[in-house]
Amino acid sequence: MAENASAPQAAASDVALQATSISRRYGAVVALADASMTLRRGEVMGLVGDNGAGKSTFLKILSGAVVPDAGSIRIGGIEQSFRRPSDALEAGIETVYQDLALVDTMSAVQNVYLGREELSKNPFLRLLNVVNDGGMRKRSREVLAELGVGIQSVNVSVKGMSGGQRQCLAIARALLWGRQIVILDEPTAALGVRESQQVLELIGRLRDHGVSVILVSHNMQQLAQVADRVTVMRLGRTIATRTVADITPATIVGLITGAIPADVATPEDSATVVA
Amino acid sequence: MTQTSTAPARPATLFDDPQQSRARRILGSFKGPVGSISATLVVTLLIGLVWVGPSFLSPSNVQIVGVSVAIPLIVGVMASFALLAGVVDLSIGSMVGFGAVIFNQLVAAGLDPWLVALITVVVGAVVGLTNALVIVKFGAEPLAVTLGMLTLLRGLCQVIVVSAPPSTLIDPLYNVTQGAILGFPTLLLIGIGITLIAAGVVSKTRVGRKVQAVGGDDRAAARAGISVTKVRVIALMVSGMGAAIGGILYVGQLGSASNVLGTGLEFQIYAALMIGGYSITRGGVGNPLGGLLGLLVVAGITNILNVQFFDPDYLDLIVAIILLAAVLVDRFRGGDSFE
Amino acid sequence: MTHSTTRGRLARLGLIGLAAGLALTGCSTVGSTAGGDSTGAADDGTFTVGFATGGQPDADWQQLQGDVAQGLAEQRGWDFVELSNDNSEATATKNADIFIQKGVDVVMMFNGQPSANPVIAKKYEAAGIPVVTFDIAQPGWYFVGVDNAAAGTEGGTSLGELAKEKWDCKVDLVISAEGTAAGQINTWRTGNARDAVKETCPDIPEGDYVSYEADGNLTTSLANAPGVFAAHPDAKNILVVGLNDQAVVGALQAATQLGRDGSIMGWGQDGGLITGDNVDPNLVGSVMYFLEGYPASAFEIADEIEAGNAPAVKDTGDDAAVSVQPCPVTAEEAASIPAIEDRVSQLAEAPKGSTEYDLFCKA
Amino acid sequence: MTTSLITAADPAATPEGPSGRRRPDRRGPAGYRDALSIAAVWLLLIVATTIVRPDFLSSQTLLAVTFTMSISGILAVAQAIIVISGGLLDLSLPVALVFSAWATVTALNNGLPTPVAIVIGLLAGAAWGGLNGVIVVFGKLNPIIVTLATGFGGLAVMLIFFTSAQIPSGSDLRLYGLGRFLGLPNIFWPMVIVIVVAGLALHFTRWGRHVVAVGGNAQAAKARGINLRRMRLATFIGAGAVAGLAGVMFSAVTPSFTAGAGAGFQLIVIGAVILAGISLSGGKGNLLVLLLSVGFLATIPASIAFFGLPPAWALVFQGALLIIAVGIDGYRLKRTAR
Repeated sequence: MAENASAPQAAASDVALQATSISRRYGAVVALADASMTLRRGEVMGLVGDNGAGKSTFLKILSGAVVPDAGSIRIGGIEQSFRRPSDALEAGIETVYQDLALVDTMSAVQNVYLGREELSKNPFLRLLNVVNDGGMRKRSREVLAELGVGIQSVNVSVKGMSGGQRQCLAIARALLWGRQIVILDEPTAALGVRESQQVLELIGRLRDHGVSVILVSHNMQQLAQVADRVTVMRLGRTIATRTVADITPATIVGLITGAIPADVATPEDSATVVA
Repeated sequence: MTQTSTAPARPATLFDDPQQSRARRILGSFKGPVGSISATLVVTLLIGLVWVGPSFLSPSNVQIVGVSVAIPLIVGVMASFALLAGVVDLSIGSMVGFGAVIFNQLVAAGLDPWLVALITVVVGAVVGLTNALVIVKFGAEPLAVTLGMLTLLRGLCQVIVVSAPPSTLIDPLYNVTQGAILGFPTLLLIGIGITLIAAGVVSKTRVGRKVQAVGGDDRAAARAGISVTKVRVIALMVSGMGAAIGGILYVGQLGSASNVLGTGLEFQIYAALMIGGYSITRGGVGNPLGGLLGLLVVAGITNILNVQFFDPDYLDLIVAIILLAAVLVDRFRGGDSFE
Repeated sequence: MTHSTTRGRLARLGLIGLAAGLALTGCSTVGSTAGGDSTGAADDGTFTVGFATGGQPDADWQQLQGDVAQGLAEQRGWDFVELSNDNSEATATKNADIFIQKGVDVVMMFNGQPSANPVIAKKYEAAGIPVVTFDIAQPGWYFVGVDNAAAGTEGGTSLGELAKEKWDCKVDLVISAEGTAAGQINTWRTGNARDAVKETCPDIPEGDYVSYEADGNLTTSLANAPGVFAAHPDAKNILVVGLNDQAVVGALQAATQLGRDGSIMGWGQDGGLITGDNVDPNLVGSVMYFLEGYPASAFEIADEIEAGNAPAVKDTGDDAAVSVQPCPVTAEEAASIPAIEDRVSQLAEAPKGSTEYDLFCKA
Repeated sequence: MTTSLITAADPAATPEGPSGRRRPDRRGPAGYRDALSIAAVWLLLIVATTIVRPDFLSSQTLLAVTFTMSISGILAVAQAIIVISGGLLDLSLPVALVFSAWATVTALNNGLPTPVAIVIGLLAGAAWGGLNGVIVVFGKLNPIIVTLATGFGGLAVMLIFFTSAQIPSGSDLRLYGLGRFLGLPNIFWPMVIVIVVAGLALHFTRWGRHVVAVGGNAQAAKARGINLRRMRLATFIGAGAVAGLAGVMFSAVTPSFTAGAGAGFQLIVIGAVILAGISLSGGKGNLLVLLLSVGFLATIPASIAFFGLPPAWALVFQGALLIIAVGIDGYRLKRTAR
């Protein structure tokens, strides 16, 4: 008993995000019926599922863009209710959509700090809402170097950057802002092999920094390379969570398509649920 | 337009339901903006009948409305091709003025009116081509280019006409602008004719589909093998020629052309076109029939205020409110929403 | 789902309405043709004045003309209808159609864009409606207005005299603030004023006469004048004449802005900005026309038309049906003339047949 | 018009490694090149005029040009704020100008002290901007259409209710409008201050960053937690207040004006903004370049006068220059995008 009680406890401090029984319907359409996920600190969780399985609704709920009908989200054990994207950002969740949310006309450093500009140290300038460009530049250079993101200069507008650079920049933003949880929506979908590799390496480095990552991808090989565990969604439910080491891509595909029944998969998954 | 005859041989579009009866299809075209603008027109007519009385629809009054709306209609319908193709031509008002000024001055100089008319239309085409080259070849912002052209042409009007312009009353042309066929204003009939042809071209021919495709999504159109450049060049030339024709007709109607003729006409026309369901911010939307109805609504309200001898300043206020209402309705219907 | 129902409803509504509209059109067309009255207006026999204001983005006198005319019509128990020409020849032409449809008995109008006047005249002639035109002549129409040629000359002479008196005719620059759209009127007012200056001070070299387009409008004049002053940086003593007070004051304001106001004198036309509290100090005088009071003169003609003995048409500025006396005033003299609103109310109370010239010029 | 809000990189973009990357924009704010080219053309115009008329280079020309620049310069800042913030264009600025000028003059005529009248003028402009902003934000309507309508309607309302307005000839504001400071018209200095302050604010304050971001990519800004509605309202109100300042200055230099008096500013202001390289698709723009373009456009009428041509030629040249400038700009963008 004692052992059993302490195990979840240990897990609790180790859990970055816990989503329980989230559901959401649009009119008569049930987009999400019962989605749950436990994300540990410093792990990369793959999220897979066929189109219409509810992945994007689930993502939007986790990032605050959509308000769920029912269910709970806990971050670091604290119950959260996200009404808008900024709530999720404040709670430490960074979401990188496929559109990357980069402003083309602005420089890398401006993009990285967008919406959270550091104000000048000088109290008078601070009063005037003046930003601390020097400080932001320095810090973003450091972080980008640390993550191995190679760009010519942080002062260059992001318009001319390559897809991989832009993706890396959007991801690096998470670390700069001190986010503990990063959601990546198909980050390599539009990239070539080599740039995809850069992004995957970056994800690995994020994990090394103790950041938890939810990675939506269709590419089983990439998931196998970078993810620790994989959650499979089907028909608005999370039907299975498996450790990547224990599973073959074929099994995942089977789960996605329904060729492998979900019940077989579920028991292992619920082990980490914390009451 | 020459391709009109070849089009019917093939199925019109992917989405055309062959089962639909002709009546249904005509009904269908009244859905959406055209439907609501027809309703607005009917309300306008009813208000006119109640307030002004039956004389509101008397031949002489229909004539007054017809004469005042016909030229903006012709200019607007031709300019709407540019709107459909996704480029706004702000220079039409000045081009109407410029066309009128050169037509007037050259006719006064003793040249043959037919020849001068041809020259004027060619000038309109050249202006449209110039707009198009800068927009399409150099990739400049249409609003900016045509705004520059608006300024330039207005300046030329003022440079050419430095004192009272000559009077050139060309009787046949005047009679066309003032005449009536079976109690219906000739010029308006011409305008409606052009509108119907344009509506046919837009909705039934391959040319029309191309224009709409280019306006709706130029990248997709280009991938589908449509020459975006060609479509936009032609659309802007049509727009310029329409404005030149409008200028010629104004000289016919007014017997002269001052250097302020057509000032602000572009905004009046585009306001009416937007009321009729066009969008000036996104291409591929709108139908010449809607444009016709939009212009008729504005002309109808103008006329009600006129024949009741009401302060015409209220007109712009009413038009402004209708315009906002129209774009709001369009948005609720699923049109552009600006965020 | 609700989407398409709304659409459908709208479509149906539109169609029904359109059908109703067309049906009504048909009915009423038949009805009125049967009635045999193509003018369609209810003409109860009351004498009706159709009045078209200029509608220029200009000063207050344009609207006040209409107000004065309305008062005069009420005095006589006549019907009065008013439209605005909106500073557009197309609108002015359309207004003619509307007045003809209404069946007015006389038209009075100011048309600042007179290029369409021949066509408008043709329409009124066909309809047999007499027209009184203010200030801008048209063959076949009664001309009411100032003797523009005389006004120009008188203004120029007065300004020339002042230049002779103050500067001994040592003038470096004579600026004409033109309003070319007014055509002949501009030539008379601005050109004659310039010629009169030339006559009074014959030694001013030809090259020191310059002109620019001021469009009869203060804002335009103020926008275009600075370049003119800048292009003549050495000119000290400057005279300004122009189409109207607005044009002249625009130039004077620009001179002040450029620090050239030490020795500049302007003489306006029409007196629009010479009365009241805020007269430009360099506007040394103007020729008052009492524009707002023109209808008083026009109604003299209308009275005769109503009585059935229409006077012979006199249609040029130098042979006017009713000529408004130009009333040249210096700035000091103008100070005793009431402001425009006061003049309008005083005219309304004055006995029938009074003009503003009688009331205020001699005062 | 296809104002693309696409941020995702072109799928066809080069997948090569770091060495094969396309060359990005030149370093530093994109405005430098614009500034240089406008300054060069401006200089060319000055040199050409001076060759023909050596007396062109005089304090009188300087005064004429700075006077012409003043009001259109302030109004151009208002337009630029709207354009940079992604509000496309504000077609109602001439009405905003006259409305606030009217408010100022009316306050003065009712005996209110000058500072109060000025504040009333600014507030009138802000209120006008607020009206546009509210319709745009809550109606989710395109600003070009909204301001076209409010411009039409607002002018109509003013024509119906107001006659001409006159500033009291002895009032402090009037005297200010007639005066000069450091050899240039008094009204020139507020314009310089507005351009500098607004330019600095856009570049160096958090508020400015957010305005630019909303203009560059509204959805990205939203995703970064920036409140779009609030930003849009604020920019419309702010731009309106700047237009209000233009109105106050206008009332100071124009002894008598009517409702339509602002019309002449419309094209020149939009032209100045476009010439300054401030893209109508939003998100970029340098106000110091705007200062150059306003100055350049204001020099044209003076040059025309020196060449002895009628003022109408200024319109011809301004129009042609606008076409050429946007053509060159478009061509440059097209080439770099390739």
